[in-house]
Amino acid sequence: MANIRLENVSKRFGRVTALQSVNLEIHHGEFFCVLGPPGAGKTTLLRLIVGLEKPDEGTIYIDGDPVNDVHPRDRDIAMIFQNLALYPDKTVFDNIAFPLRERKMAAEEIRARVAQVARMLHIEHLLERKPGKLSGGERQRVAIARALVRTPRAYLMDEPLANLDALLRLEMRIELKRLQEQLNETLVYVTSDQVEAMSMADRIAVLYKGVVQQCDTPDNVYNLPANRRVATIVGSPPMNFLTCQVQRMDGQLHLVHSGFGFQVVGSDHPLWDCLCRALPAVREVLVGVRPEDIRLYPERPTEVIAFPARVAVSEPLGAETIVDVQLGRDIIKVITPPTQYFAEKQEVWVAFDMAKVHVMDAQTGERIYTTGAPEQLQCILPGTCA
Amino acid sequence: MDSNVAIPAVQEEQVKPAARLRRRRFLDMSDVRFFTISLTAPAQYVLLFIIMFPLLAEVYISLTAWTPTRGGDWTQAYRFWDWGRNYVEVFRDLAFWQALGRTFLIAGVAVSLEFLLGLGIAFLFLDEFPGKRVFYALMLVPMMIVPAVAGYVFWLFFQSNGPLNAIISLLIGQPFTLTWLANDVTAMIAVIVAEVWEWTPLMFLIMLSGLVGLPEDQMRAATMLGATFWQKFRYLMLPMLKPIIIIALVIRGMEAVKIFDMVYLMTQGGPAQATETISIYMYKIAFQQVRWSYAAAAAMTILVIMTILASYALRPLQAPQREVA
Amino acid sequence: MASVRLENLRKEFGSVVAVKELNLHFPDKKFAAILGPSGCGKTTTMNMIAGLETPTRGSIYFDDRRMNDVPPGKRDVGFVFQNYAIFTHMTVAENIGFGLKIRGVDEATIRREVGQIAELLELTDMLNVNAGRLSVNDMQKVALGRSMIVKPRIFLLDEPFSNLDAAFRAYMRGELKRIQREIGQTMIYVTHDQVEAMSMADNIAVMDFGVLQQFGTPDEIYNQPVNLFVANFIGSPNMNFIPCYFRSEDGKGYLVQKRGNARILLDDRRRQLLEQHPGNQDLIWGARPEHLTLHSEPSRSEYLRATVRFLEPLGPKTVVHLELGDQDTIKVIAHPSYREKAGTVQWIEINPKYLHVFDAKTGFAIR
Amino acid sequence: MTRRPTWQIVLRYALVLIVVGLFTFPTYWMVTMAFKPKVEWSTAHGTIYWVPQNPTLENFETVLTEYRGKFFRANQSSALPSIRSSIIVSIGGTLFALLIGTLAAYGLSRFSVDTGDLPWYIALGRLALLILVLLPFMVLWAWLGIIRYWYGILSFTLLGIGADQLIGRLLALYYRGPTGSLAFSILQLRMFPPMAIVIPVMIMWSAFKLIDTWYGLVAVYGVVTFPFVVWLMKSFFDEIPRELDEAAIVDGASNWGAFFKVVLPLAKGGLASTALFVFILNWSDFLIALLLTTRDWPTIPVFLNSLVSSEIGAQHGPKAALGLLAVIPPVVFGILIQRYLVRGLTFGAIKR
Repeated sequence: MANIRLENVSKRFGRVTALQSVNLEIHHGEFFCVLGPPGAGKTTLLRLIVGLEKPDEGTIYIDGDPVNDVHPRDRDIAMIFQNLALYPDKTVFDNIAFPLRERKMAAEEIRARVAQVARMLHIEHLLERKPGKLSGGERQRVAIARALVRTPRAYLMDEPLANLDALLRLEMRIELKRLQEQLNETLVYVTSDQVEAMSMADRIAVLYKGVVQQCDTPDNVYNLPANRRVATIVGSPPMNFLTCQVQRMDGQLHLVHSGFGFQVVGSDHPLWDCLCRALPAVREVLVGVRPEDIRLYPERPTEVIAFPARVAVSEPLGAETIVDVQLGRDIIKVITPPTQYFAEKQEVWVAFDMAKVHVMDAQTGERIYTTGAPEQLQCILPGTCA
Repeated sequence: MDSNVAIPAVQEEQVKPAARLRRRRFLDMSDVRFFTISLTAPAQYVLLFIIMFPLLAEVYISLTAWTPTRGGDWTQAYRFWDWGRNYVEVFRDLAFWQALGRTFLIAGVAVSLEFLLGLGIAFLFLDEFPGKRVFYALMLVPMMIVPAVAGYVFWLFFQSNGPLNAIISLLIGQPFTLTWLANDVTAMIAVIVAEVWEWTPLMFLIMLSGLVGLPEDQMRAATMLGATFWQKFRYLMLPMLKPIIIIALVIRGMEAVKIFDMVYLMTQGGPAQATETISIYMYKIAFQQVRWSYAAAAAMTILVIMTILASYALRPLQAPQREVA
Repeated sequence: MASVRLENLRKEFGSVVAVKELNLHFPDKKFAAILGPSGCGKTTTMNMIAGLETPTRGSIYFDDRRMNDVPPGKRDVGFVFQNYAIFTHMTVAENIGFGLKIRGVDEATIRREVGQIAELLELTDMLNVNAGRLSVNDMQKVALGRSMIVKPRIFLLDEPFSNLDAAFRAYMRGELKRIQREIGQTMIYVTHDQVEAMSMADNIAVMDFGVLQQFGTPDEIYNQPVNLFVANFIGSPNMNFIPCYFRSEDGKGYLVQKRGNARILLDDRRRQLLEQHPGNQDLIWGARPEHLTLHSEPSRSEYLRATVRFLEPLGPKTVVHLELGDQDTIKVIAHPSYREKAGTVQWIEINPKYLHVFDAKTGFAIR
Repeated sequence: MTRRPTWQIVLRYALVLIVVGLFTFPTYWMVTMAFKPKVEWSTAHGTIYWVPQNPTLENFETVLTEYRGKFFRANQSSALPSIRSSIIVSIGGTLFALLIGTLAAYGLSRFSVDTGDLPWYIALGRLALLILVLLPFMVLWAWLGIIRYWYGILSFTLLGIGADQLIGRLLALYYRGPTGSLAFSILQLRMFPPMAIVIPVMIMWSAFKLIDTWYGLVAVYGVVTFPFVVWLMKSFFDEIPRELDEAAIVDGASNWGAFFKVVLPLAKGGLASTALFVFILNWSDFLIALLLTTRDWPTIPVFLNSLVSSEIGAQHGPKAALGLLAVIPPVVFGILIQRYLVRGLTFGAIKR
């Protein structure tokens, strides 16, 4: 039952800045994911919330109370560590009972609650065993049980599925999601796996180098990434970026790539405004297109405008095939259905889904604009622009 | 997960409420800083009391001409204050410097031999072979034998009618009766043999753990690339063992310089001063000649010399502390 | 350049059988992968090919030469270890040149060859960096380079990407495939990641418990799995499996769900096949999530009725988990904008072309 | 791997046998000597006995019973008091070292960033500065005559801690980096020849009337072996994932609770090994006991020494018997903890 708020929180370790002015509000009952590559400061964020580290600047509030100076045990927040931190010398029962014993609960009550939690997580038969004798998935459940048993105000999880194999991870992912829906408690989940974040979270905070890049719903993070980092972190394979020159000619605005280009249609368009305002400074932009928003044609298509390109490598994955295509000077990755076959070095035609094109500042990587409809930005063929 | 089972919320009366957030007060026992200090405080206090206090007393006494025989408590030593004449004397004392040199000689020779033997024996024990555990345990016994007892055993060993001479007699076929401990050179050899015997097992253990700890895949990678054993030894094992070798040499060197028990029980520093190490020298000054303030000055001089040496020696030890092993 | 042939290869560690009577032929100049969960004997197989382990029984042939008694250093095999086994006390250049150095090649030649390899792997800038300081990603490249420089006949790679971060792994997948095409060497690649095997290999050998399950092209492995294990192991999200039995009515064959009443009409070929199958009352049908389509109306009679339980939006697609009958869960990949609420009734269309039927007892596919 | 040729196996066995034989022989000689009757002790009669011809327990009896006028001088009694003394003092010293060392090790393992990183010149400078600052006070306290009394010692020690802290803070102003010197000074402690430290300790102990008492010896043993405890236990604590204590704290334990309920039980094995290891060190000591005991509490090595110096060459058998008795505990314990011997003797720098 908690609402966690971080205000301008910074944390440094020696000369290394782990977190830089983080502002976050995690609402009650929310499945909140913190997504970022290793070393982004995700774990530090959790440790700050739970109280194992103190922020150098800023304040952390739990339910409106500042907790910077509150000892971790008085914060009543459960944390599941990446290595699970099960006590290896204690039985599963004693592991789960530990938080209750620390709260001086009666032995009867402890037994009843542990039994209940064990039943809920299907680990009743393991209670007398030591953690070393359990499988990865079972250990995972014990760690969750230890957190659940004391009904804390919030749950923090640090890459809890990172050490499981692929199939088990899939299974645990679904269980976790359902568990959270059932508990309806605040859950902060740290992961470096974008699939986990996308599939489970109500909201995602994308963290990179200690800075929150974007904090939004999975849909928005995926479809309207705030900057180049977010677009790279979310989505697999990551978004393709094409470096384009911004050129203004004859009242026309062109984004020119090595070998092809885009034309901004209509001067009443917001993108036009954005680019024109920034034009003297911004000479280059990145045009970002996700691999699934690109189509490949073996022949020149007539219905859409397509650019000639060459296949470098194709990687069949069964359900889909990822094709690396040499387009101008860039190599872009394209997801194609497995029914389409492209040989290496084959000439192909590339067409973009113009409704899902992102334009980003080449210097800062910040998103300038995302097209919502194909009319806003149109492809033009090489030769038609300078 | 079973959706039919729900956990009831913890009732307030069942459990002491942890929800009430406590702020830190002055000297809060739960503050991490306070905890850290209280963990190391006993150690720091004891260090200060049993190391710093005597050290200061030593400096104090070394600046006077006090000895127990001159009467008075050591605290009254200021009555014999003589502004460090003892130190001048230490610098002029040939016996002191000779003892120091002898100590380094013994340590140097013994530690080098221990290292070479230890490395060689470690290679013998690298692979599995039947009976390895027994031989291994037997190999370790010398380092666990009380040095004083070892001193006595080697004293027995090197007697003119002892087993060593008996063995040599058997080998050369005629009676051999060298009194090892009565001759300058042979007494030194005896002391070094005893030291090597006692501590080669440690070197062997260190080298073995180093060899065992060598990353197997790197050795295999070299094998796959076609390297012979000597190439692997030269290009991979030695460079990779380097930090461990340095640590082993430094630590053994440190300990060997302190040598006292064994030498004292074997030769008492004799014949004459032939095997007198720095520890025995100081023992004699303090307890046979009862010149305490002079002994204190000598001890301070040694402390300074050792500290400087130690600081250099410890440097390789400080850095690889976490990387090795 | 050589082909690798394993004949009745067996390896026991004490009483544990790591590899059981393995027969495989990896063709020359091709990229082959050995795929399986941890402990399936794939690394042991690899070590036996390299000569780091001696087989208990059976033979290893490179082309037509029996290699069992040839010491590992003489097999002319390049080996990239899972943890890279970089010589951390040497520079990158010394690492890459090590194989030549111990062969007594002169300094100038070594420097030239190292330069070429570094160019190919984009390591030129860090040749003088101490190898212990490299990032995992670069270590991996150095390990590749160190094996490549001696131009081995066969390249063995033991899960070389398992320690890399996801983005670099995806990048290296393409790179390695490109390098293999460029140098044209036989590569055998061990992995537990089906994506890596599928995307890079020309041939895949799937192993489990020391037994070869299936050997074929990625396409065969994916679309014609021979048994439940292969079908389940390949593909993410994994294949749906629904226990069922065979029923024949009015000359038509159906697969009827055991925990529910979903029925699938079979084509004639399948019907005849299953009629003659002795265990036809204990079957499992399987279909990959991407081969199922959701409809909101039962416009065709053979659609299966299911209820939405929850969604996993993944960005480019949404995985819909539905309940089929009483207890069976079925996953369907839907359009990214799919946002039906839990409890909604949906109708699943199954493409009969992609329907797999397995014998529940033996696990084998019935085709 | 391919199998080794036979000649290599034979050669290796031969070498192992030779080496182990050489290293075992002195021990063997002592063991047999302990069981030999007097006629077999020496080669004075022209023959040497490699194996006891008539094994006897007479030597043990001699050394363990009161003086019977047979071998020893009148003022010497049996070895039993020295055995008792060795046991009490070694165990006491071990417990003392464990008590202060384990806490410090945990502190260094979990909360310190400075272990071993402090440049040696800073550590040395700090030490020298401390001595310079404190020396005048010591002379003053001596002149005042209060250093002999408990309040004098207490006030001086408090002053010392204050000065130590002050110097640490001052250094921290100019030297940005790790400033704690505990870890380093502990290690450095082992560098000094004990002879150089023991003389002033002896002076101090005689002032405090601690010479020839078991508690006086226990205190010194505790301090001398305490660095081993710190480094050994620190290496054990380092192996316990930090997340375990943190999980305990998050689960509601206090800092002390996490240490006692989670970390210490996990380090049980390490603690036991450390205890045995430190016991061996204390048991083996000769020098400190030689200087700090006289009549009442001589340990076995000191007693042995008094036998050697009394009638040289006469009683090999009883001395070997006592030596054998003295050697049994360390050898037994040593074999038990052989895995950790290396770690202990190299201050945790090399793990096994």
